[in-house]
Amino acid sequence: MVWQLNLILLLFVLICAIASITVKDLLSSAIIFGVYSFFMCLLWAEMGSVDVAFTEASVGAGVSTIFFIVAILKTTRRSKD
Amino acid sequence: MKLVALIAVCLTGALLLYGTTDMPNWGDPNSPASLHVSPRYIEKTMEETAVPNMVTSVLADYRGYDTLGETTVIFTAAIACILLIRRFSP
Amino acid sequence: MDILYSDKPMLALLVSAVAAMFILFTGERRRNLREFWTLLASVVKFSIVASMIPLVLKGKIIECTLFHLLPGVAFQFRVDAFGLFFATLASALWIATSVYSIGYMRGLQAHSQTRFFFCFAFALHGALGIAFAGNLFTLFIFYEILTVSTFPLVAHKETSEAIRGGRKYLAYLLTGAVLIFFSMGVTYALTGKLDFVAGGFLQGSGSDPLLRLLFATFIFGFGTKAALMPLHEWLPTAMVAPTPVSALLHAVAVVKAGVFCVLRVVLYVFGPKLLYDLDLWLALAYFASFTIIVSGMFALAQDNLKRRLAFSTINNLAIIILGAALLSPSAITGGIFHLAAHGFMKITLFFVAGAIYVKTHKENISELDGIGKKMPITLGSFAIGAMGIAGTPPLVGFISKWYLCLGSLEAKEIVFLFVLLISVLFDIAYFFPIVYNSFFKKTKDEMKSGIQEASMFMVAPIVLCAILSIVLGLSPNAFVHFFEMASSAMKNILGSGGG
Amino acid sequence: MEQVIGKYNYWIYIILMMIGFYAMIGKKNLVKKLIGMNIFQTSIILFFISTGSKKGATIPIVSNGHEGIHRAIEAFQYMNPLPHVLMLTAIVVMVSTFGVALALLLMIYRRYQTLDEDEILRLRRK
Amino acid sequence: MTASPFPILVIVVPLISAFLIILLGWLKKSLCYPFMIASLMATVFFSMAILRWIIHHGTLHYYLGNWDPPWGIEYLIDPLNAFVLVIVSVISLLIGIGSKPMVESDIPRKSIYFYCLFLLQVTGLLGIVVTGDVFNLYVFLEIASLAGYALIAIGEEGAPFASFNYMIYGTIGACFYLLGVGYLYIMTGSLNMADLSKLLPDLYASKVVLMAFAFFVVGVAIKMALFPLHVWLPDAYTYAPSSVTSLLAPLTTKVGAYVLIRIMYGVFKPNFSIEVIPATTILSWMAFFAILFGCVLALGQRDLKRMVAYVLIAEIGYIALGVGLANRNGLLGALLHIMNDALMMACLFLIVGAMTYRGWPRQMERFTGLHRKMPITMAAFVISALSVIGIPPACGFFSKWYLVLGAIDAEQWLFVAVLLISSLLNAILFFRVIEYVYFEPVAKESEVKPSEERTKFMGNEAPLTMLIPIILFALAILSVGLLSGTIISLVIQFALPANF
Amino acid sequence: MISPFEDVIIQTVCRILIPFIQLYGLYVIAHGHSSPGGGFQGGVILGASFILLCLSYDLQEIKKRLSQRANVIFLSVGVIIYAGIGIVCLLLGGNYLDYSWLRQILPVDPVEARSIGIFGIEVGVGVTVMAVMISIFLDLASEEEQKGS
Repeated sequence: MVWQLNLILLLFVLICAIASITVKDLLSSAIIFGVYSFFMCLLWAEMGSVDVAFTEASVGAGVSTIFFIVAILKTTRRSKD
Repeated sequence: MKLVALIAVCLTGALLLYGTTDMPNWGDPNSPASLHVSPRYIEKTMEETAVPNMVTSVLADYRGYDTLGETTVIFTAAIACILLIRRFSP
Repeated sequence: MDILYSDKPMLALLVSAVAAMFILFTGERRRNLREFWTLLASVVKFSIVASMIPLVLKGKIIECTLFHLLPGVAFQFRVDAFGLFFATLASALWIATSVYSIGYMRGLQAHSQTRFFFCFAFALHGALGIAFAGNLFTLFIFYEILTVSTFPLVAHKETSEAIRGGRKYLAYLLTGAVLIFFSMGVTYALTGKLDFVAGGFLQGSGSDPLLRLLFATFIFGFGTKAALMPLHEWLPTAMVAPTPVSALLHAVAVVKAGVFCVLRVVLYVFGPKLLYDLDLWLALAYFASFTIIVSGMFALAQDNLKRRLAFSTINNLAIIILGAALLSPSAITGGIFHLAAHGFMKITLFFVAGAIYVKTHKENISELDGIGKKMPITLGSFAIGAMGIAGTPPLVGFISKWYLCLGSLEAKEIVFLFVLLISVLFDIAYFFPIVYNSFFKKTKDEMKSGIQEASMFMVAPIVLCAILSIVLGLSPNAFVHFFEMASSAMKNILGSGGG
Repeated sequence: MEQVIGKYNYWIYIILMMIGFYAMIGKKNLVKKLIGMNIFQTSIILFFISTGSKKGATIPIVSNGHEGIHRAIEAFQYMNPLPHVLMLTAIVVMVSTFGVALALLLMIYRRYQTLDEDEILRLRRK
Repeated sequence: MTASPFPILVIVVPLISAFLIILLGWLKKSLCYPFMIASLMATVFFSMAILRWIIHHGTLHYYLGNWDPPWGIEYLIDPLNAFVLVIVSVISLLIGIGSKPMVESDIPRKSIYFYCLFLLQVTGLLGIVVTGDVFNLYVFLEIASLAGYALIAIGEEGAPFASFNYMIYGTIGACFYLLGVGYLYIMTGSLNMADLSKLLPDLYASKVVLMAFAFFVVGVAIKMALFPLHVWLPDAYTYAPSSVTSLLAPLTTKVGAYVLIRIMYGVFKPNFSIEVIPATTILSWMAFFAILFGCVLALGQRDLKRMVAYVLIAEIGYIALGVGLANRNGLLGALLHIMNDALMMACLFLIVGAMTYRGWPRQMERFTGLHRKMPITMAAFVISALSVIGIPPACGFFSKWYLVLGAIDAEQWLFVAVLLISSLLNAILFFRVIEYVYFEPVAKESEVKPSEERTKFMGNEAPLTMLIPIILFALAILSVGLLSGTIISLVIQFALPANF
Repeated sequence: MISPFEDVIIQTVCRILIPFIQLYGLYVIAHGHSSPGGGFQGGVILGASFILLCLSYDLQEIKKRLSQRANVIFLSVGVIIYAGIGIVCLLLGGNYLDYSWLRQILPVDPVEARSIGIFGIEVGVGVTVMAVMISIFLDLASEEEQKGS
């Protein structure tokens, strides 16, 4: 609950969010999204909700990134926007 | 389309920001959310369920039915994926 | 007034619905059986209806409540003199029509006869339901049943012209139904009830402009079915239907049901007193007179026999409404009685038109020169019917017109007397040439060979109806006491409405 | 300043949510829409977690729980566990939706060989 | 009063059956269908039992895990829930019966999973209806939605994309709902509906509560496809397999309508929705446009299924209009229309399903001669079409009657007009189809390739498992209309929110 | 795409690592009472260990260890455990999911029974989530291979 740390993490999250929807390459977009999840998880841990942070770490940053990458490999990396 | 989306987003965002002015401050120990229902979970968890982790006790006992629903959701997702993309060898 | 609880009205209704089901399941293959159902149902129905006449003439009201539809509104049948009058007329003419339609359909070897007889039975179901309905809501239910079940009959030929006719029919009638729906809603919102009360129940329930508007929507709504003049357009177009259907449409069920509903609304919802207070009776009377005169002119211009008959129907229906609008005892009696009188006469005329079509496939008046020599019985009946409509004394049409004229004098509105007389002139003008030409002009070459009287199935109803219109003219209370019922209905309305 | 420190968390969640919302309705690529959807959902989770935090409180696990020291537990000592529980459920819902969405993406790609909305619409109109 | 275990059984029986059906399919595949039907029948039985109980004893509470509300989750069943519950369970049973032929022919290998998802979908819908906890509602909403996305996507050509779009919109809707829950939570600290409705009146001035209300309404409106937010519906319901459409189309939208009523008049008090903010006015204008838009766009469709989907949008408009009128008659009409429209839409979509099953194209120009091949199905079609148009004695008329009365009471003549006009538009829509089916246009006969294609369509009447539900629906449409007075006096008048 | 690639280092490391990951997953499930974690997180970790297995080897490897059919069984067994405990409580006379009624079949007091009941459902959740993760991954990853054959 240190608001300075909190703010920095929030800014990172914002940057990652914007990056992941603007990057043209879907694979990097997926990876950035994984990073986004990871920062989110840190943020939540910082706010004191350890269980949610744990879950987000294993699901958001872990499994769903893998799913995402697999799906993108199965389909296409190209994107117009 | 993108312009429309942008306008819609800005409108919604402005509306939301307007709504925050009445919210209790972040981390306020006296916000209604901390005063109404949750104290019982914190104070009685050891007495009533003997589980130190309040999240677990609420998750699995006080609101255990939600968790059944949650498990069903993920079960549904798995069945959906099987139905949609699994190919069954004849 | 005594109220008698009985299941008879419901039985009478069920007969045709059940018959329709039997017809449907008997199907195309066993034609004789199927048509037997039709005949049986019509006879049974008539006898049930007729059995109620003595009770009603004694001043009783037969009631049958099934269940509640809305708070304060039940699915209810209530047989009073007026309703029974219409029911008797409809079920009596159904017998004639079903005999005739068997002959007609077989004569033309028409397709989809099962559908035809099925819908026919259902249409009668609707008509009888309208007659017996104890409140507006029940009436509306059957009104819609009648509308929908007639649509397949109108479009029966399945040619593009027939389908267009059907569409037009539906478009007009459903629009009308929507207006009725609206006015019914307003009525319910104003008063909280919909039961018919002789003499009306709307007095003092709303502001004058609102009630005037309500009256207009009601009249325009039911007026579509009654073919009042700006709303009449579907009726001549629907002439593409097979002749029994035209007969049903014009003489028995549909338009008569429309007129019946108008009368119900005018006399049993608004009531004479309210009409007087708001001067609505005069408006309605002028409206009807307009229809009478204009439709007469239109009729003169038609060459197609059935279309000419159609405009004649519009003319006569407006006369009935005029009678009701005048609100004097004789006018109401005459108007109600004209329902029956016109029914018998007009059905004769349509039957004749159908018989001519079956035998010669001719529909235009100009092609019928000299046909009377080939089909003397048929055309003779036509002459009787035409004379009746024009109001020639010994025939049934005379009585109703006489009372209507008396009524217009009673109402002290001499204008409408002239309107009635003009209408008689029109009647003569558009029917006399047909009769004259068919008997006294030279037969055309192509007609000379092979034309003869139609089959017994068709001739018998024609002759029967023609004879009936003479008999009823000589003694208006013969058989089923039509005249007595009409006057009793009049007494109910005026007695309690204080008009 | 009080207002800013007290509320900035909500503001940022709103901004995040709007980013996600924009991606969902404005982007043409289906994968991008999906990412937007996830951002949208996580931002809501962020909001909920924010509602549960309390100044001066610790994580919602009773310390020394198993050692039999049943001191009276006061509500202000621990954070509000209820939003955490709700958000666990929401995360699961999120990942489930995500899984199904990926399955749908695969199906779409198998049919149209593209993931661009405009192109799919064009192909479908043919 | 917790003596009666029915409220939980009505959810748990289909839920457990959904899990067991997977194991059962492992043992013997052919048992799945009867098992599903049996569990749906049990559900119907339980829901009827609940309704009976409610009529005799009043509101029913069930505390899950025996935790008192607001700490635990509570099932709170009042006449409104029970009424919708019976509708949902009965219709899903009938559709379940009718789904067999389509499943066996289209996805024979995956039939187990189809039945499983079908049950989950039903469970989700039932769960939404019975629950008394706003977050629990969200969870079941998601179960229903996820199952719905998957079921839609197994349809034809365009289905996955339509389903994806639906998913995007559905997620926005669900998230808005969740956000609404969050906003209420931050202001009150409670999630229980009854508790919330006690706490909220003090907070009506707060902007946050206002926002929460807006989010609830918008989220639910997306789920029920109210007019400007309906974009996902036509595609999704057109391309989905017919048995799925006939489950989803009548039920999800109606359950959405239920949630709307519950939120607007249960969680928030009516005076908030009507007076504090003009929500009902906005809602009724949205409904106004929904009705017009749905009918007009339906006119442009040649594909029967798509046409009915647009009609559905208009029908949702009716319900929303009834809710928005916010008087006794309007709400009666809305509730009655929830039932009637569910019946009509289920029947219509099932009929379309039967037609496609027999190989008929859905283009209405090519329906000629259909009434000879499928006489009973087409008779049912006519009945349900008449009901949609609003011709008595079919049931659609009666709900329309109450809606018109409600609009008259509110003196909103424009709404009266739109209700009436939509009747006419519906008449055009459906009589057009009826003409094609029953009156073969002679001129167009030559356009249809006569020999090959016609013989290929030589399917006769629909298979018995579909025919029985169709007939039952048609009979229900006729009888429910006439019995509406009884239904209202027995159930619906108690289901109205308080103060109406 | 996930081609069988032969990398000795990765394979060996994974082979050593996977048992530990699984052990940790079990720990997380079992220790959810007093530390962060629980059925869901543990299940995800268990599932992730299998996913790691097939990332480092190939898809056939996981099918050897855990057939798709068995996976489907796991899928439903987990939720059945959960819902079944609820049903048991119902049958013992309590409300649905009221674990304190488990005392009638277990020799413990009601509060302890609640604790045990929570553990039971955590196990159920864990099993289901593990199976779901594997199942979704396999469906996403193996689609094309079977299409070819």
